Amino acid sequence: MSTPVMDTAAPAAAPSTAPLVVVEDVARTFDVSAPWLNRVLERKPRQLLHAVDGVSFEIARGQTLALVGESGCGKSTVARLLVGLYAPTRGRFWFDGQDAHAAYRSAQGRQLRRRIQMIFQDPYASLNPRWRVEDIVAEPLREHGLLRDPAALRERVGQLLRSVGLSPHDMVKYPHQFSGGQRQRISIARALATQPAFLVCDEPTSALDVSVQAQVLNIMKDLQRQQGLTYLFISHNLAVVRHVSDHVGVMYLGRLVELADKRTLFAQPRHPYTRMLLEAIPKLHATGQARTPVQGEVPNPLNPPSGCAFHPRCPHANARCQAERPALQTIGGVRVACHAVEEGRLR
Amino acid sequence: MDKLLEVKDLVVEFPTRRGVLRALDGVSFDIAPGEILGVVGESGAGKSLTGAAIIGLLEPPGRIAGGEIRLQGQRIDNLPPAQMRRFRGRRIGAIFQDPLTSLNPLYTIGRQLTETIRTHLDVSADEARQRAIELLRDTGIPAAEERIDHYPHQFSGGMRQRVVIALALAAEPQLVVADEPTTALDVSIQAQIITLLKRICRQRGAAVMLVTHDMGVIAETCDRVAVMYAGRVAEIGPVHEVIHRPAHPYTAGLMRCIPDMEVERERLHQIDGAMPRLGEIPRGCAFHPRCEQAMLRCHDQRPDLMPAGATRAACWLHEAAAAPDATTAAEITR
Amino acid sequence: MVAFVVRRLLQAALVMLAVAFVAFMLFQYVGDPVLQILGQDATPEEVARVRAELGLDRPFVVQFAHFVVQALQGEFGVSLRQGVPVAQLIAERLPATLELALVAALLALALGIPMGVYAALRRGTWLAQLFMTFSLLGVSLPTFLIGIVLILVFAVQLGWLPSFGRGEVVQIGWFTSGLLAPGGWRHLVLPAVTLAIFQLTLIMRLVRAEMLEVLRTDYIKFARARGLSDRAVHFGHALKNTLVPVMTITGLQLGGLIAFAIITETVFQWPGMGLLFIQAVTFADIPVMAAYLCLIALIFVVINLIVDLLYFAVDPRLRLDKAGGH
Amino acid sequence: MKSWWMRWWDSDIGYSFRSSPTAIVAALIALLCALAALLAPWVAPHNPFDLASLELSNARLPPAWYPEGQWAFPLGTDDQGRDILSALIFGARISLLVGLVSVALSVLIGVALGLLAGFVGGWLDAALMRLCDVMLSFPAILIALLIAGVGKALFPNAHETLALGVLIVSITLTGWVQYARTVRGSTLVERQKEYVQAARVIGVAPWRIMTRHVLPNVLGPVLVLATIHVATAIITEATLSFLGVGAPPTTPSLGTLVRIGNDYLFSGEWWITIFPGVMLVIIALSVNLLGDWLRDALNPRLR
Amino acid sequence: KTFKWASAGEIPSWDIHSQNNALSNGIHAAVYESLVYYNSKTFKVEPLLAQSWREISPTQIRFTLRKGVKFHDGAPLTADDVVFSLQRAMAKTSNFAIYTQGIDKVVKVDDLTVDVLLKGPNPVLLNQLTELRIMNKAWAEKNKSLEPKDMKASDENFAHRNANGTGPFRLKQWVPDQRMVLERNPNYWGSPNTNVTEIVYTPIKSDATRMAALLSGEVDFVLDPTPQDLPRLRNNPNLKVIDGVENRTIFLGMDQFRDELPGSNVKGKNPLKDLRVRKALYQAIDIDTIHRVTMRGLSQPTGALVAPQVAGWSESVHKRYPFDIEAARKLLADAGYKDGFEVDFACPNNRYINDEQICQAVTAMWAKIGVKAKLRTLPLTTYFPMIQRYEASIYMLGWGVPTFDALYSLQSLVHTPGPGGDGNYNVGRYSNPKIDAVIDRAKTETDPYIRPRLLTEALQLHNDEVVHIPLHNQIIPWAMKKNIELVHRADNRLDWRVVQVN
Ligand code: HEM
Ligand SMILES: Nc1ncnc2c1ncn2[C@@H]1O[C@H](COP(=O)(O)OP(=O)(O)OP(=O)(O)O)[C@@H](O)[C@H]1O
Ligand SMILES: Nc1ncnc2c1ncn2[C@@H]1O[C@H](COP(=O)(O)OP(=O)(O)OP(=O)(O)O)[C@@H](O)[C@H]1O
Ligand SMILES: [Mg+2]
Ligand SMILES: [Mg+2]
Repeated sequence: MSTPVMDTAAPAAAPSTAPLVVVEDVARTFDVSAPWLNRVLERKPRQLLHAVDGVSFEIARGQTLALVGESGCGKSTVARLLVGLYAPTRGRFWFDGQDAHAAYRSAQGRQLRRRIQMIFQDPYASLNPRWRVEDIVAEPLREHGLLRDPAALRERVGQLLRSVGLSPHDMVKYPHQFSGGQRQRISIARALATQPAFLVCDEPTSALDVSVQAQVLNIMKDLQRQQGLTYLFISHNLAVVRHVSDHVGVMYLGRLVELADKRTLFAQPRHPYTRMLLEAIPKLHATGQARTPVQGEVPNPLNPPSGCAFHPRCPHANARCQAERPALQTIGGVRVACHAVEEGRLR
Repeated sequence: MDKLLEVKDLVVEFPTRRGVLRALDGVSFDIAPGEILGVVGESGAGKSLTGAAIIGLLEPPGRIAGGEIRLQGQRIDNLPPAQMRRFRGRRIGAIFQDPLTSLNPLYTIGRQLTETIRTHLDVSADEARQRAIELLRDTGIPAAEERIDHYPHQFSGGMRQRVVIALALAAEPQLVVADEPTTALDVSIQAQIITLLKRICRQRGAAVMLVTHDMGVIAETCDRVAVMYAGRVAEIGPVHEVIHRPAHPYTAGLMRCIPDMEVERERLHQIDGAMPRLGEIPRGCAFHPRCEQAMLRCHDQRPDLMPAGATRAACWLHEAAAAPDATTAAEITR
Repeated sequence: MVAFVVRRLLQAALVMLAVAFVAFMLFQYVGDPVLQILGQDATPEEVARVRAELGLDRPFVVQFAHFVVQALQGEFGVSLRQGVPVAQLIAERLPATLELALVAALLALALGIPMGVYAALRRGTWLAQLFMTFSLLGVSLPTFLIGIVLILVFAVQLGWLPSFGRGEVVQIGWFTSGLLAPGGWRHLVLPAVTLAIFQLTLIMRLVRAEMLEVLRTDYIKFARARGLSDRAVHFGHALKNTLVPVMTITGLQLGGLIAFAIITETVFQWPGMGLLFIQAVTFADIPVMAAYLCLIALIFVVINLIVDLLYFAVDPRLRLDKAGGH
Repeated sequence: MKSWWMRWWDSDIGYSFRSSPTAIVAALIALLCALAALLAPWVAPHNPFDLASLELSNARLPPAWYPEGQWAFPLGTDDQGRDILSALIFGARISLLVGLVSVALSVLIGVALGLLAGFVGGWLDAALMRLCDVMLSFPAILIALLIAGVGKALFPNAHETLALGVLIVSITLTGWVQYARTVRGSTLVERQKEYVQAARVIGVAPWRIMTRHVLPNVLGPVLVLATIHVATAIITEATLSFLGVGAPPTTPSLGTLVRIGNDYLFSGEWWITIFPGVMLVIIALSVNLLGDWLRDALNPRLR
Repeated sequence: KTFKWASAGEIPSWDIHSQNNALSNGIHAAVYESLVYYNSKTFKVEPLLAQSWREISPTQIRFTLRKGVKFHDGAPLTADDVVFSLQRAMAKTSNFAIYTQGIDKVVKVDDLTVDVLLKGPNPVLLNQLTELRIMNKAWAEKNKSLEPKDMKASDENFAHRNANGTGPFRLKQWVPDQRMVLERNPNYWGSPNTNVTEIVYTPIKSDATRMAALLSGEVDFVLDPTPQDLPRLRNNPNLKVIDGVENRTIFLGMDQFRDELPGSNVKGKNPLKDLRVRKALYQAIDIDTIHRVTMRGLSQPTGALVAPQVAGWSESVHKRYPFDIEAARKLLADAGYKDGFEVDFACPNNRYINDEQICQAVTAMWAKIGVKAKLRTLPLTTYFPMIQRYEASIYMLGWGVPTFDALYSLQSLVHTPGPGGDGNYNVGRYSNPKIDAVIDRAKTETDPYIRPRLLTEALQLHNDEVVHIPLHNQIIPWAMKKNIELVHRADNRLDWRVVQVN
């Protein structure tokens, strides 16, 4: 793990100060309507699910932004939007000053795909069980025509495996011969193959044990240090987020409700929902202490509450929260979307 | 103190073509009435198998090959199936990981509840229904009278897990085996369910064996905790002690792996290597290849649980107390 | 649910139309009915006249449209062989086939499901092994061979049962039944068994496989953990969940029974629709063939519809009132 | 480096094969039949298709162990003086040919369409699945009967080869549906898996994802289905031949042999029908047994 | 006593003039009677409803009807009924026109006398009349069944499912493809030699099942037992088999018209046009083995185109060219086909006894002289139209002679195709003016001495030219229980007046 595999300063342009990733009011809706006939007969309207509803953030080069939130709040959808698995219904995604979605659709898409890669949640499902590790890791190289010579390919795959702490001898094995943590490292090696600048990680460790999780998180951090990678890190585990991130965005039902510097957020959460999430984490050192957990159920995204989506579960909600949806605004150096905070009712 | 459950030298084996696999190899622990025992450990350490062995639901070809399990002094590991069946539900309840798949989708939850109640208690259908409604209410399901006639798919995940808890407690068992009851649930719901489980068992005086990956949950819920590694108990003791003064190197490593909310570290501590697979468990202490303090004897002598401060740990390091002249391999190699 | 039924009905109509089209098109090639009618020494003029009379000289599309319109009114024309309206012929034959198929289906279900359940629950016992062996034989033996062997053994060698035909029948409205007539059931035994064996083995294997699947699920494990009796677990919980997929296949098989009846009816001279069809094929009796095919398709479609509706009865997840959950 | 054979032998499937006597026996029998069929011209004592070698006066000789039997015709002769054993071997060859070719074609068509339907989705999926519904509304035998009948009527001058072609086409046409549906189902599942998305993120072209990633992962159930389908196809072929629309009597398949022999069931010349019948059942049984075993061996949950 | 019997087919209709089908003709005869009928033993025409007849002129025959004959509904038989029935048989929708050929009209003379007026002298009128059965006019009028049932029309006529004749049995129940019950007519005019009170007929299509029904005792009689089962039936102590020669000759025909045969490897010429080739094919057939093995003795090998009962037959035309492979090979070589040739060969597979097996055997025999016949077998529904489109190079045909006169065969099979039924089944399109001339002469020759000679001469010419390759006359077996007594008839039908169940 000692030698850096490559130098990342591939773009000749001097590292600009502009953020690498700029997401502007991105939204994505899914049509989950019943079939046409049902709608006609049962007089049901078309149903649109706003999985992501106007999310904006930036990530500077070499930094990590973490997104947290409950299941179904749209974290994965954001991730998929960024890597081009989904097209946004609204908004823009600028990557290194380039409109990424325009590029995905054009011929430069391939070029862009080399620079944006993704690591998935499930190390068991994200590797094709019928391919050898060698082929899995080499696939991006082959696909982008970066290396054609078989010997060179093997050499490179070996390097990549070594860079994630595996042995090149593992090349000839199949995924099922590895443990969960090792597989996740194979995924990382595959993602690194094209020397990307930006890695989207969708809950890369939530399927892993804590001891394995530590190994994977360490490797990710090492790689960031060595190669100046930029991460979007998605998780629902706040402790992990606190460990890896520089900035944290909290999502609730498709929207960002708070976006802040890591330290600030953990030290001084503003949004009631953020507070609630922090409260929900069982404290390792507070054995036997009873907590008052979050109340209420996760709302149905098909039928989101009016106004502030969080108001049914919020102890500070008032009439305004029920009626008016708060916008994300900068309050005290932190971006937060809450009437109570804005009004100063909540400090 | 009376022991509610005693597990002694439990061995579970799977006969396979590559020979017999020992998935549990001499697991011993006990649970007092009303106590909550947490069980943690890496995936595949044998947590679920221990639970399954206790409720007598090992999946064939898995079988108990040795040791004994006693409930209130009575041996239950070798009971005939019909008798064991009467224990299940009535004296030992169980909760599984996934609340969606634990409920039969074709029956209303009311039917599943009354069926359980009437299997174990001699009550009329009406009484059973009444009890079911109360149970649902106790577990915090709003409008229980109405919801009782709904089908599982009409409930959200958190609610389903409440129903599962209600089902497990329907016949007032003395012991509940909860195998990762919150892993499939949302972060915010997890805390609700754990709190509920804890409250309701305390209320009914039921002891709980709580299997989980989440140290945080253990820390705030349990009285004692058992740490499992490769089919054995590595350490067992009061929660506070195990977390703050781990006696086994594995436990210590595990504790340091957990990203901590309080302390910030640039790099997490990591235990290199991976837990050995079944069938490749090394001789001696199963942890020795990963252990920084491994001694020569760790390579071929398997430690049993032995007192280690306030806890008991299966590690030769603590034999020092018994045999003070032992030198560690680490010392020799250094 | 209404929408569901409507959609199924529309699909059914589509299927029927396709079937009718295929059937009709195929018949264009099966043989010339005119020669059948006129016999061997017809003059060309006569042939032309009869072709015109039968409408065979019109364009294909017109013939098909005409056919569909007529078929919708249950009017399939006149059998070229028997000179009787096809609808009437079919109505006469339908009860025999229905009775045979139903008895065979009942037999297959009544034996197949318990055998499948047994084979799943007592995996490894000698009886379960026997069932499985039997089931393999069942799917490996061609139906015609089974029929012939049964006749050879039970009718010819032992003389216990009649070898052919339907015996006396009792008229109940439009339906005729041999079961109610004295000794009528004896005629039914061999054909019904022949027809049932293949289905029986299929159902049995299916039930066993599904049951094994279901027995592995968490809710069965949980039901056991609740201390429910084996009976309640196996028959209350497991079997009902098994039946959902079994129903689909059984539905399809039931339709298949009617088709397989062709072979059985040929072997046993059972006066049903299959026999009618085979004879229609040898005589190029196009109206009968067309009507038969459409009827078979209709029966299939209806059975599938019923199966789909049964789903609603069995599986609450399909009753689309999604209260609460998402 | 071990050969693939050794690796197979060592794998779980190889092991489950080694430890299942039924599977071994079934495989041996199937292999024997297949070999005999493949090498028919060298294995069979006579060539039953060579008409010039037939002697009518040898007709209906009983098996050799009967006093009237001759060792030249170990299993006796049929009504044309054909050696039953040779006819069986050559008949099995035709039955297996029809079975294998039609199953191969069904698999090809079904897998291609199912993959396409599952992967592309949308109206193509809807249309293909409706097509499957229509096909399912016709019982297989009926379709085969119709097509075979129409085929014969369409090409009345067709000789053996075409008759076999018609058989193959009709069995194929009824057979592909189950593959299409199975493959579509697994494709829908597989398409959602993360390794497919990973490939998309890498920028792999859809059809390459389809063929290189999804296809190998949906073939497991197809293999099992196909094995059992071979047995069904052989029986369907026999049934069609029994109903008289199958293989011609001059180059008889097992089904044709049974049909011809069927006339001799009561006449005491039982060998003409019983041997082909037994042969048919043995082949179908061994293939079915193999399929059963394969199903269990490939099912990870039963391991 | 009840007489239960079975055969493969079902009758299409009870309307006696609707379909000319041998099986239904036989069954109808139990219920409806004709003016005259063949004696079952001698096959001489005997009086039935007509008590006597005499020739008033060559074109006018007078029939006197039997007195006291009553229909099943009680109506007496009158000349009106006869006139009505014969005219009904001549109607457009009737399928019995072939039996009314040559009849000009039918006139009532008095209540019990009828005159049949002919278009010209007709030597076979009486034979024709055996198949023209008599129906009650009033009954037909009452039930709107004046015209024969038109099989194409949907209006079902009453006579299709009901019957009202004068015969010894009357129709009690008919469920097509299932069951037909005839019961004894207590008011029958004659005193038939039968103790059968009820006849139950079941069609059983499957051969094996039909045999099983007989073996298991469910039926008393099977009209068409399968030949291969006969040894077993004969050995069964409870059963017996009787057989007799049918008036039908099986032969092979050859395309002698085309200049090049489709499907043959001989290009530019038609080998079948060469007499030597035809003769080679003939002599390569080992008919005795076919007789012994394939037919199990149930055939009468013949070199003639007609059976011995038929006028024109003689010992000399009956004699076959000898089976001689060497001679055949030599003939082929002489004709320039030393290595044989390929040729198309078509056969029915459900028309004649063992038709398919015979063709297979012949194919094998020809293979021995190098002729590679590409055999295909078809069911009769597709076979007959196919050969009539002249699509077969070599084909099999069996020709029965209902008139017992060789002209019937010669005209259809040998005469150059032309109007008036000439060569209508000359599927090989053989044409020889010399034979045509002889046949044409026979058509009008009524001299009982000259006429057979003409026919024999034509048959001999046919043999010399090997126009067809005759194989054999069919022998038809009937199988029944031991306790059944009846008379085997060459037309393969039962005579209901002589059936005894003991
Ligand atoms: C003279 C030469 C004959 C020729 C070319 C001939 C041709 C045919 C043809 C083409 C058929 C099939 C078409 C149909 O079913 O309508 C047929 C059927 C039939 N023929 Fe002939 N026939 C001849 C003589 C006879 C004779 C002499 C008899 C009876 C003595 C006879 C009895 C039958 C019967 C019973 C059928 C119906 C077969 C069945 O229903 O299975 N034929 N014939
Ligand atoms: N392809 C899709 N079609 C329809 N709805 C979708 C689709 N993908 C996601 N959704 C819906 O969008 C919402 C957001 O989903 P998303 O997967 O982004 O959530 P998430 O935050 O990643 O949740 P989790 O923590 O469970 O992974 C959910 O309600 C989900 O049901
Ligand atoms: N049916 C079986 N056949 C063979 N081995 C089995 C079987 N079931 C479990 N095992 C093995 O037994 C060991 C213990 O499994 P167990 O399910 O108890 O682990 P766990 O600690 O509950 O893990 P997790 O946290 O993943 O639930 C594992 O190594 C597993 O592979
Ligand atoms: Mg997600
Ligand atoms: Mg577990």
